[in-house]
Amino acid sequence: MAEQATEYNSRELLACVASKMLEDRRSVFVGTGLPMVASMLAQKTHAPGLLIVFEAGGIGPEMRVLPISVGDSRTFHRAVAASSMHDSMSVSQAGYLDYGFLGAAQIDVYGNINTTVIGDWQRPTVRFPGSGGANDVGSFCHRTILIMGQDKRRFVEQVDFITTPGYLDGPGARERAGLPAGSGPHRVITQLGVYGFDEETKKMKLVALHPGVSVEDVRENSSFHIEIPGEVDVTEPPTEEELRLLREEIDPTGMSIGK
Amino acid sequence: MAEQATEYNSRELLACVASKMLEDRRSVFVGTGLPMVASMLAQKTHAPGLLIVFEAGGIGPEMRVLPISVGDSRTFHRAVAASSMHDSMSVSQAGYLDYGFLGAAQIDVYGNINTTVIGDWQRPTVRFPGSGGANDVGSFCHRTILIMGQDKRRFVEQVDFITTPGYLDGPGARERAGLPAGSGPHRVITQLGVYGFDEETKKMKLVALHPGVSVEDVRENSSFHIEIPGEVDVTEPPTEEELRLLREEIDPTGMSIGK
Amino acid sequence: MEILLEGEGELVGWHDPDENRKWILENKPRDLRDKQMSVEDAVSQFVHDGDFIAFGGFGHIRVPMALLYEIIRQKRRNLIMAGKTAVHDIDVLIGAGCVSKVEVAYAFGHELRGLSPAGRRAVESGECEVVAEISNAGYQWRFLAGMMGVPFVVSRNMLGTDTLKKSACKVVKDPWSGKPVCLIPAAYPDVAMFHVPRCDVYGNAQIDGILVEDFELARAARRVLVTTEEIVDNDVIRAKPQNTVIPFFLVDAVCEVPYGAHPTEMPYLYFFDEEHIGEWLRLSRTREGVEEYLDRYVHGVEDFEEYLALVGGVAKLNTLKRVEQYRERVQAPWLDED
Amino acid sequence: MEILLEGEGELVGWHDPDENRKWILENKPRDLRDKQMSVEDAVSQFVHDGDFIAFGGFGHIRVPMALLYEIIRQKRRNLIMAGKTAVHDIDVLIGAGCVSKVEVAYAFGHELRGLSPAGRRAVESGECEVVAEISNAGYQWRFLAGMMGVPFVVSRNMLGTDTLKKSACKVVKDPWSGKPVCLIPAAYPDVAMFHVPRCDVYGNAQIDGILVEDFELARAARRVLVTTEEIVDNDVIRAKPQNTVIPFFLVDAVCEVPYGAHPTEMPYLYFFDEEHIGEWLRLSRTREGVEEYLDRYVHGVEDFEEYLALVGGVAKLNTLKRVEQYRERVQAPWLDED
Repeated sequence: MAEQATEYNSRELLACVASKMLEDRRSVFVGTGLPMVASMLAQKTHAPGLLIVFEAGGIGPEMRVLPISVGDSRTFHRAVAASSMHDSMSVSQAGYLDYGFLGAAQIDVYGNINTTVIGDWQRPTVRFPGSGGANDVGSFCHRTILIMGQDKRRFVEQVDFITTPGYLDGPGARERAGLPAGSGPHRVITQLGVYGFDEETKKMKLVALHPGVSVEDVRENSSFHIEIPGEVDVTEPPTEEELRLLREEIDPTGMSIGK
Repeated sequence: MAEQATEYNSRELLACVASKMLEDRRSVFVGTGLPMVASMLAQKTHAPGLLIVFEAGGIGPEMRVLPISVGDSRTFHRAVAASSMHDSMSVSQAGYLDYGFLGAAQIDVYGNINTTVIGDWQRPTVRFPGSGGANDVGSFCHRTILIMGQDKRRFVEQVDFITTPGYLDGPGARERAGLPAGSGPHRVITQLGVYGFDEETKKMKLVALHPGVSVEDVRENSSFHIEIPGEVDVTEPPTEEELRLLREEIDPTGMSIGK
Repeated sequence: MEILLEGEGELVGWHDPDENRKWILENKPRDLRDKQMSVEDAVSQFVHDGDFIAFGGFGHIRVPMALLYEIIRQKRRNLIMAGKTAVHDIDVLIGAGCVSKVEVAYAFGHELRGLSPAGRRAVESGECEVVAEISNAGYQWRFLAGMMGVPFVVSRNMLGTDTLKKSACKVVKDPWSGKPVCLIPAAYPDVAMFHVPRCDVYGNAQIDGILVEDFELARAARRVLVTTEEIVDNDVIRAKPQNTVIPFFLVDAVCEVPYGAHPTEMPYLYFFDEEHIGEWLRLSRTREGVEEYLDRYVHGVEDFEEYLALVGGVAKLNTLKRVEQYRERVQAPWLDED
Repeated sequence: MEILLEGEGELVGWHDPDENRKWILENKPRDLRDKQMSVEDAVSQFVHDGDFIAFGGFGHIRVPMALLYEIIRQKRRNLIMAGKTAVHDIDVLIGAGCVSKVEVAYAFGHELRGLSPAGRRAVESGECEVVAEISNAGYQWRFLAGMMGVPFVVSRNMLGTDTLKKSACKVVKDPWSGKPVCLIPAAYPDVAMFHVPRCDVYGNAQIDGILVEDFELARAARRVLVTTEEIVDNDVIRAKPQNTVIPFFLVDAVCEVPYGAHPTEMPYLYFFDEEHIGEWLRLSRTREGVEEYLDRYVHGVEDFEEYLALVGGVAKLNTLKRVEQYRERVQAPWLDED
């Protein structure tokens, strides 16, 4: 097994963990920031056959540097197609995109996420950017992966606003609402660990803890009950090679993984 | 006034008459054959500012030779845009195209036309090509112009199949059906003369006769009653210059106007 | 939104959007893989009896004739054909007895060249059935809905006509304007076939000039077969990504077939072979003539190159190139039959 | 097709399709005419208080900033802004007090650069009202419906969420599958503004790279204003008609404004001016800072060229070109604030 690094920051860990979730020969709908880093890392390691699609129209690029925006020219550098949002969104609605990444300000036990407002919608305490492509990713991609910070204010009983659908109010709810069958949240990655959703109940459950994190940390940082299975994996820390790729090749300026 | 020609064939006359109906600084949705000839002639004479659009995606071409098909490369020679059918049909549905040309195997008093079948639809006596872009032109363009041969079998009480909407069953019927408001048949040009539609009744009426044609000829060649106003114009025969343009510049092979 | 009218036409090629998403998930690879194969293999692997098929291009333009001839050679039967301005393609296929059903926007005619003897004979005798009518825009938008993975799109054409009554469309009241609108159901052809000027081994295909319906059709179809004038390096594609009309993940087979659109036109490269089209129109006036044509040009040749030699070889192809490029005037038998 | 749910969001920029067709018939010239004019004239003639406006490009890419600054200079008020991934554009316009309503797909954020102090302050204080929510695809398809001249398009996103509840969309049962689908109403902006690399005097505009939503937006909007890096001869356009994204008959004004997208990115030509964007983000933390910014860069300059000199002139523009072309590494204040 590859040599493991001892020195790495939380975002580097998240990028590596997210990257490993992307199977080779699959497609991913990529948003700004860590998702880009994770997808580029996957292509450079275990998933050279990963197809990257950007909402603004960049399809299958060979990115030379990390884009700042999902619409800048880096997203269609040596792309197989420089197309449009209508094209990207249509092929994802039609079922061509397997993975999608999302961030969130709040999430509930069913994986419903809020990136719109804290407080009342009309007169919000905090106004966030809104859906952007998040609702589209969460509606269309076969499997969505969330990357977010975890604490009691973020892992909440009820989100202030359902911007993007998780499993709504439970099993079958997505299909009843008319959302594409079989789609929905696949994993949630936080600074503490990795979560999945129970097949039966569609409720969030712990899948793995990051090195040095305890089940108590997980409980203390969620306002809702997270199912803890008998056996809990520990995530693999970044290898030296992964860190080298992240720091030297993918994000040398540290715009996403920090410095 | 320009010198009038004495020798010209029926298609040359139709092309010239149709051409004069196209106002300058307007747009026209052009089909194969005489419509192309008429539109090109208009551009070379009184309507240099006429915008020509083809259903397959050719927009605003500077045609060097007469296209054979509405989709061949001649239709986008030095075009301002080489686009798609989705684009051409969308802008016409949105209201950007003023004139549209149609042909017909049968027409009734309300300008409903048939280019689909003679006889029963399931087991037709004669099968024609169907709508093609005709129904779209007849639905979307602000004013449609028909060019067709006239006799009792073509000018019928009831068409065997309404392929493309005229005024359906009378005043207001198009709007009741949901078709774009204010659109519909504008003129019908045959080897005998030019017809319009009564403002009130939406029924076909004679507007002008070609040189040497009598009102009796019109009556004898229609199975439905055509209103004959007190005053009937006589169409202008082609000028020598128009014939020169047609024979030497626009259709030297005679593929549309014959030889 | 009550339903005001339902067309009686047969709904061909529609799938529940979820069923189609599942099919795409299980059947369409996402990675760059070499999809080069022979025309024979492409047809035998991806075109089956009873399939709903559509050809790219328009009428006599950019039609993948090499694939079409191979379908005849392999004796496919009971194909359902998208009559999306289908002209030479559908006429020859019907003449060869491959097609049993057609949804018609435009078929059985050759535009200026006149009507199609073979196609009309089959329809008027009942050998080939027209199962639904629609308009060109209507068909285009069936593919748009398919590309988008939605059950239907809205339009304002066909309303009030028999074209709509014999279509698979429905009429409802728009909840905003209160006016009747036409709902056009999605179409997902089992196989769509295209001929393009350049494509790489993975299936990244570029088209020059108007796209007609190809952008939407390629995205709506389940299987996409591409023949190309030449296979270019992937770098050529990536150098001009804006020109890519069909990205690789939509494509199942790539076949290099120079002049693969003959006798139809390939914009910028070669013009219609009016002599050959004229020969077909003349021979297809009788069943015997159709047999004679097919024996000579389809069954009688080993491959497409032998066919090209038979239709006039290099000399003919050079002539068609000069005509396409305005350097020589078109010769067409139907021009002399006036 | 019963209506299962109706969004409570305000329906902005929708017209009855017939009303819009009539408007287009009466207001959009079809002929090639010289539409060159100054940015001042373009804004004074075509942008009015209360208009529903949208900018082409995406976030910080290809934004027609010269037009945007002129809107501020001419003190337009109560604009309704399409928050179609509106980032720097909407933030500055809101800061300047020009915008009173926004329909939000994405706004009040600068992607990686963080949230928008000015935009958020205005919304959280109620000075600027969010009248509806939607998603990026939802907005894109509002323009698609507008381009097609139909009242709505169908989609499968937003279902089951508050985004839909606060949108202007409706949910109905698809008559074919029986499943709930989302109906997205058409959007016809009063004015859409674009910055392109090349355009002729008539308004035939070409864009290099991804089109984002521009193809549909330009066709849906009633008025289209285009600023261009350079005005090219009509022959240049006709030599490559396939690259024309916005044909002339859609366009009302053509203004030649080199670097007209600064500080946003112009693909292939110049990169984001992160220093300038950073200065805005820093100053806009306070109302005073916003005033300082506007006084310096908008009200304090005679024209766009003086603005370019002020932001760093030729040296800065050359640097942005080298960064865009990968010949120099990006410098960004927010990269150092870690």
